[in-house]
Amino acid sequence: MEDTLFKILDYGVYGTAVLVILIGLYGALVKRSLLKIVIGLSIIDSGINLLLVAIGYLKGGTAPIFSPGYLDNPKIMVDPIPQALVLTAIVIGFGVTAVALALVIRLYRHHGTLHIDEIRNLKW
Amino acid sequence: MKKFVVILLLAVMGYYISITFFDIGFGDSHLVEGVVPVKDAYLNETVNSLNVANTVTSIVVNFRGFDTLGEVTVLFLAVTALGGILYKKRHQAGERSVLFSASKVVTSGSKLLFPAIVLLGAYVFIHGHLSPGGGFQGGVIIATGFLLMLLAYENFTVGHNTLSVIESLAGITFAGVGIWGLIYGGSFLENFLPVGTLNDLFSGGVIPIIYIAVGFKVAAELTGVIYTVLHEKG
Amino acid sequence: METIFLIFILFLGGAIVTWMAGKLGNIVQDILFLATILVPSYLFYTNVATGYAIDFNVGGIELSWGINAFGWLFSLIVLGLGAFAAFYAVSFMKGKERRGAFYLNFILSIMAMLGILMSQDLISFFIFWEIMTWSSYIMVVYNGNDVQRIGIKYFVFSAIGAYAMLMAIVLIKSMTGSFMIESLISSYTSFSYDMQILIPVLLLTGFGVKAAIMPLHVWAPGAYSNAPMAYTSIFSGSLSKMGIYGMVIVFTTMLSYVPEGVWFRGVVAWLGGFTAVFGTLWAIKQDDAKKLLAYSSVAQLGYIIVGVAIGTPLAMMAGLFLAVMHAIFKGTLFMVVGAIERQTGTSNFTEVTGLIRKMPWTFVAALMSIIALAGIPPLGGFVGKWMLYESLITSDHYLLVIVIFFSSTAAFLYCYKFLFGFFLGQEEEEWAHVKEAPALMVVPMVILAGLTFLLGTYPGIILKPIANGMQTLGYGMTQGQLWDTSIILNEWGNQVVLQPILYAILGIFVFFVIFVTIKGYKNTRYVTTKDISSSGEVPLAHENLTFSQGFFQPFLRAVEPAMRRQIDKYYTAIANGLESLFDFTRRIYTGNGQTYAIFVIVFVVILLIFKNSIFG
Amino acid sequence: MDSIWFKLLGVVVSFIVAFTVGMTYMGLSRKITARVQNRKGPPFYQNFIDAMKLGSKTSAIHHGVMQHFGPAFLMVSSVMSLMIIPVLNNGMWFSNLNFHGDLIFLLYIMVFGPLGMALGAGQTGNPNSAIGVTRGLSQMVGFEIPWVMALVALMIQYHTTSIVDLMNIQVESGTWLIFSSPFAFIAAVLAMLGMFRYSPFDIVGAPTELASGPMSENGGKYLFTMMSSASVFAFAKLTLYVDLFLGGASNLIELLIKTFVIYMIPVLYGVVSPRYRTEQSIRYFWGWPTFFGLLAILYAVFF
Amino acid sequence: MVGTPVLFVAIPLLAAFLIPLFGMIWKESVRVIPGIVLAYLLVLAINLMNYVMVNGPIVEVIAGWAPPLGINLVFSAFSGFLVTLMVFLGLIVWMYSYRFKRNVDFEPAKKYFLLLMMLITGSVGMVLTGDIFNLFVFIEITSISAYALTAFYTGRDSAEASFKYLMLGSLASAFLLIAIMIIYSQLGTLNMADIGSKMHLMKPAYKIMAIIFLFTALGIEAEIFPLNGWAPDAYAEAPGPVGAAFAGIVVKAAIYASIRIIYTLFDLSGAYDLLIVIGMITLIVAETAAIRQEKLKRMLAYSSIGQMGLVMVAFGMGTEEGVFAALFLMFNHAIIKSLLFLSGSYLVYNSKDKLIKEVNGIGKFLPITSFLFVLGSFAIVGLPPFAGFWSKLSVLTAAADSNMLLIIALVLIVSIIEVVYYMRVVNRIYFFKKDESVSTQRPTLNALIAMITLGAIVLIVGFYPDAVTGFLHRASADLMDKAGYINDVLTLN
Repeated sequence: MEDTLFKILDYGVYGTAVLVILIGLYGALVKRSLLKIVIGLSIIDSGINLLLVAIGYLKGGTAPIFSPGYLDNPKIMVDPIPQALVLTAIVIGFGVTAVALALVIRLYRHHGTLHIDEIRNLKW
Repeated sequence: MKKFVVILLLAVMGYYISITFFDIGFGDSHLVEGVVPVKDAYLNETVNSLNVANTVTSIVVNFRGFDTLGEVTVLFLAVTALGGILYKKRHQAGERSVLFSASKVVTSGSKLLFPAIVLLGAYVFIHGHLSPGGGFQGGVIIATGFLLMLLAYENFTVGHNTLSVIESLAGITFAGVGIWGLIYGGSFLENFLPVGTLNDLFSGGVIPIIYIAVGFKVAAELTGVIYTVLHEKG
Repeated sequence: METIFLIFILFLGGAIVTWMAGKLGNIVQDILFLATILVPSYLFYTNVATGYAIDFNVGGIELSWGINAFGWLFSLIVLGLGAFAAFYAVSFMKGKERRGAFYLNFILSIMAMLGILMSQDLISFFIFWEIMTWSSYIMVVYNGNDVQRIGIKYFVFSAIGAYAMLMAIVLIKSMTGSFMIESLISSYTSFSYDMQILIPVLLLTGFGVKAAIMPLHVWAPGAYSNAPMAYTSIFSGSLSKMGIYGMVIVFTTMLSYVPEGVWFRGVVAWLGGFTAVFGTLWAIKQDDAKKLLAYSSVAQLGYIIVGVAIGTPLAMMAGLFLAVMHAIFKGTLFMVVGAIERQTGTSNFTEVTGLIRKMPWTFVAALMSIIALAGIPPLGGFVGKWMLYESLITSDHYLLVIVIFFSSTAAFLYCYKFLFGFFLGQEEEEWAHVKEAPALMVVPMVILAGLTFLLGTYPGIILKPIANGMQTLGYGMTQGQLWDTSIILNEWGNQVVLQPILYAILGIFVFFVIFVTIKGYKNTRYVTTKDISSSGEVPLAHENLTFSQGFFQPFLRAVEPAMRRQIDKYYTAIANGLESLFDFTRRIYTGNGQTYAIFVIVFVVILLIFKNSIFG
Repeated sequence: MDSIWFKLLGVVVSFIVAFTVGMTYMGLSRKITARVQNRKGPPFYQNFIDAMKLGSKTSAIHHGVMQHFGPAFLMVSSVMSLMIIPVLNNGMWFSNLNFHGDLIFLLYIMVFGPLGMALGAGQTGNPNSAIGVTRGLSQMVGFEIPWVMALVALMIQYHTTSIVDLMNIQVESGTWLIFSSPFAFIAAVLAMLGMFRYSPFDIVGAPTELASGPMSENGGKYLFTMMSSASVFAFAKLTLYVDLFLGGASNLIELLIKTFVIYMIPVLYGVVSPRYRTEQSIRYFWGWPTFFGLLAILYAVFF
Repeated sequence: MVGTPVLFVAIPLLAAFLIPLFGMIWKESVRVIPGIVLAYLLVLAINLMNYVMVNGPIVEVIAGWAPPLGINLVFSAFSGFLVTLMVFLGLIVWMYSYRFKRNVDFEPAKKYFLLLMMLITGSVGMVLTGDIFNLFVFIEITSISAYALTAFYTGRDSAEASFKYLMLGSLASAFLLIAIMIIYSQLGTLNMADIGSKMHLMKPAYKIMAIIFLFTALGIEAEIFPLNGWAPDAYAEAPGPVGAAFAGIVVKAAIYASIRIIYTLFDLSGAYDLLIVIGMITLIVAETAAIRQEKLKRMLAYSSIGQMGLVMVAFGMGTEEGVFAALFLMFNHAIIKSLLFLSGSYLVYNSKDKLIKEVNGIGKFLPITSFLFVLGSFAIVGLPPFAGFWSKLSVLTAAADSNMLLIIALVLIVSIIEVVYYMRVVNRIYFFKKDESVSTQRPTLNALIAMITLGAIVLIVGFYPDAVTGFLHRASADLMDKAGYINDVLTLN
């Protein structure tokens, strides 16, 4: 039973993460609205973060916190580094999204539309 | 047409990424043989020489504190960039672009909740080295408090300069601590304070100081972001 | 301080100071300019011994500067003509815009040419070559006419040539490990067969562009005619000789070591022959004196190339002698056009007529240069052409002789057109006010024209340096032996057989001139050229009957099939095609961010799909 | 024998002979042409009368210095040709100035005259002169090609650039070059048609079109010089042909006969042909004559 | 040793946080402080460079943890050279923009200088860092500053350019993280030297996956075709000095990162060939696109992309000569392209569309600026005796030594295209009639000083290339010495 669960998780977590990334990419590449593109980019970030944190998981591991009493009863811990990285990645993702949204506001102000095909003054 | 091409492309890419990660495997050690991972040293050093309970915090603030400094900078830059991008010549401060009337229930509730939220945030970042959470998490919680207030009250204002000063001071603290470490400890962000005992509030040397600074900074910056966007005339 | 360095420092410093000195007043600038040309030239001829070289190191590259006898020969062309042209230029540029830039580039061109001659290694050779290219380019576009077409054409062809040369240089470096010309020459025979072919091809392309050889000549007419005439005289006179200089080295060193050299010689000689023919035909067609002379330069360079490419001692001597002569008479002729343009404001035959009495000294210079150009005895061009014919016949290049002879006969057509168009024909009221050019312009012209006579009678003056130079190039012959290869030269290199003939010519000429002039001189009075019996009627004063439109129309109709296909048109077609293609490439950047993002995904997907073949 | 005075004597004597013969031939040609065209024609000595008349006339006007130079240039060309070309075999005439390369030199000096004369004509300001000159120069480029080809073929075949050498070869072998290099002869003769500028190649002077072209503003002493020059030049050219192809001549009578035969070729060709246009004339010379020239060269190279 | 490499990051960050505070007290400080910081960093860089040339690379640890644990910075001959160059250019750009657009308000001006400083800091961090995730952080610092600076002018289409940049930049960071994950999952470390030493243990399939994503991610920043859609827009729409900073600083850092990864981290020989092929395609496409441009800065942008392609080609040769050539090219390009951007933006200062035809006949009105632009044009197309010639020569020599005839031929053919479009502009500047409606703006003194400094360097290096070749040789030897790099980092205490 547990084995099958892990089997599903084996593929499931990575699969989900990759799927999220792909959905985000699809949104960013196909959707015509700037806002949807920004959302797509955010979704990519989420997928990446999911993937990142999943790398660090160890079966049966606990959170990497030496809470009181832990040292008396040590258990295997999950990898803390990806978690730290994800923390950084999330914040950076936030920063980028904020800038992206600001740009969308600027573009809307300038062009009066959010349709990406109409925002093509710079080309060739 | 374009959609199908994109889907095809993404499918190919997804396939390759997926099989790579499936091959790497989930939930067990996927390192190549003979490699000693850095995390073992981290876990070891965290509890033995830093006396910090939360390994993630020790990594974020100490081992990889440089990343975090960069990360804080990214946030700071995002706020600066936001101001720069959305700058308009005749900027009417205090005039909100989105006006709505919140109901009495919301306003009263917000007023009640706001101190609690700020308190929770402060708790989270102060105890960042002991329990899950930290400066970022705490800062975000505080910022949600301000978001709540901004949503509830049309005329709720946050001093722009105040935010800026807090932000700067927090940033200076972080960078200053780092340089202090360089001067007294020999390397940037060196933990030059005594580390105390494990699971004490005052333990981990400079880690809590930095995390508190980060907490203030994140709170101020996120509030600043919300505030700036909210005062943007479309 | 080494004199060689001092020369270049003086040139460079003088150029910059002259350029900057515009604010100090024109006179100061002029004096600085002349001093910058003359002082280093003086130093060069007094303090630099042939055969001496100095080695030094820049950026980890061994360089060597010095001069050998062959370079010294060309230095006569560069510095000699340069000095005359400089005096001319001072007067020519009076009251024009951007004198500083003109002087700067003039000096830089002279410096670069001297540098080319003094380079004993390929890198400094290339550096000076490129300085020469861009300084002359600035002169080509200097007047601002049609710069995007003519200027760019010049630069593109120069770049093609220069880059072909650069490619050869880096290949040589990778094979010999050194940039020295000596090491190239000494190790050439050990190159692989491909390289033995490729390197001369690349080098000849490089030199061929400057020497305006057939398929690479299309820049020349526009460039020569577009530059200020004071500069064109050295542009056509000296600068093009740098290509000849390089070709001579390639032919006499590398290509004489390998059997394939014969093919190169044949091909280049024939290209030179065609250049001569088509250059001449196009020159005949031109109505603008500058264009005419430009095409004529192309044609004349064709002769020189033929001589150089054939490369027998006599042919080489002919080529080099023609090179010197061409520098002199073509330099003079461009100066003449400059003088006329300065005095009348146009250089078009259809507009200017009958200047002979207005600008007599200019006419004398033009007449003598034209006679020299046409290769008519007694002037200098004849000796060169003679040696060329003789060498071609004795080396069994019979068809080439005919080609050359045809071109040289056809050259009379444009020679006549040049003289008639400007100086003869009816004197028009419109040009009644025209005065002779200033003395500073006339004197260099006349002196140069006189030189053509001197060298026609005493070619030994210049044949001596030529013989010395050819000894440096590996022609193992003494001066006397060299001169014995030609029928007409004596042991001093002067014309032995022809001298009586020259005296005879002069004697007969003078006799009949005196006869025609003296006989009834008192009764003969001068009448204007309006005073003619045109079908029994005398034309009115304002009527101009000068025949200037459609000159040589019948001849051009006869040769029309040969001129229908212009190489220029093909180049233009290629260039246009490329530009359209490039217009297409820039459309890859559609302006849509999503498209760019899709490019990224496509890139990743391609790498992913082919990852094993790329990284495997 | 080498003294300068002897050479001068040679020049003067040659000149007088050439002048006389040339004038006579030209007079004869006028007569013959007239008879063919069923006219009576002038007497054969008419040219002498003309020349005397012109020479004694006083010119009233001139158009400038080049007009003086023009005839002189022309004279230089013809006299020089005369001096270069050996008149009789075996040095039986004044050797004058012939030397080991005179064939090439001749190519040059023969075209020099027209150019110099063209300059003189140019200064007169008469448009007809200029037009005539352009035609003349164009046509010259036309016939020079076969002419040069023929000469080059001879040079190839006999490895010499000296006319004397060629003559000696003919004397020694007893075979005239007309037989040993026939194609060169054909090309040279066809080129000669243009050289003499008789109809159909009389486009330069073209009396009815251009009022005698380059000469139209010249009269008196100028025209006299030109005429003399033309007659000397005609003699020189004819002698050259005889020297090159007909084995030269051992005495003056033989020379006269041979030259007259050669001379009749252009004259008779001319009387039956209407005038060409310039481009036609040029194309004519670049057709068959050039073809024969090429044949001559091939023949010379391979045989 | 007067300082440590970490100050290159720490001091600007501290200053960045201080600027808002000082700005409240003394407004001018927002302009002055970045300049002081950059000047200090330049002094520091020169001092450290002197030290490094004598004593070998400096490896600095952060937070006192020896390299596999902590983050480390490496100031070697290679990275130090680039850092010095970047800081110098940063100072030039600062100097140029010191009084620029005096009509710009205080608020945006404050942000402009702050962001400019952080742009340089981020780039310097990218070069210095020895940790692959830290590299990611610095890339993001650089990118966000770049997005904001690109969108600096509100009146133009700059937001559009910035948005495109941001889209591709986001993809780049996503790919970079995927690659980092793959490497981390296998080797359990993020330190570049550590990764380099253990790379041979990794399964080739993972290695290839990792390098594909890393290469793509860094390729986006390094303007490789077809990943460079953002570049022309961003260059063209950003303020002139920022364009110079992009060409001279940001791209250099990205190239450094990709080269460091290919040379030090991975041991895949296919990557070198890929560099050559991609570099060549980039060169060709960019130069052919440049020839048909109508806008000046856009043309310069394409030219810049093309030059980067050439740099890639040179790096792809994999020989020390190739690296030397590439570094020389990077140096020259940084100086010359900055000069072109700086002078070019004064040529089209008042123009709205920045069209090339608007520079017609401007040489008479802006003599010095025009002269400098022409000098830059001559230098960038590689005409001797200017700086660009030596680098072009070294590229070709390196290619010849690697027997790459086709590469030589293609590079030279493309150079002809380059010549054409630069000369067209030069012709317009001097030999066309000026359009009356175009108004000109005289450069301010500070801008002139900045431009003349660059012009002087172009001339000095042209006449005396030894001024830099010594450093370049050391730097290229340093890059080639992979074992030395790993050794220096990993044997620290």
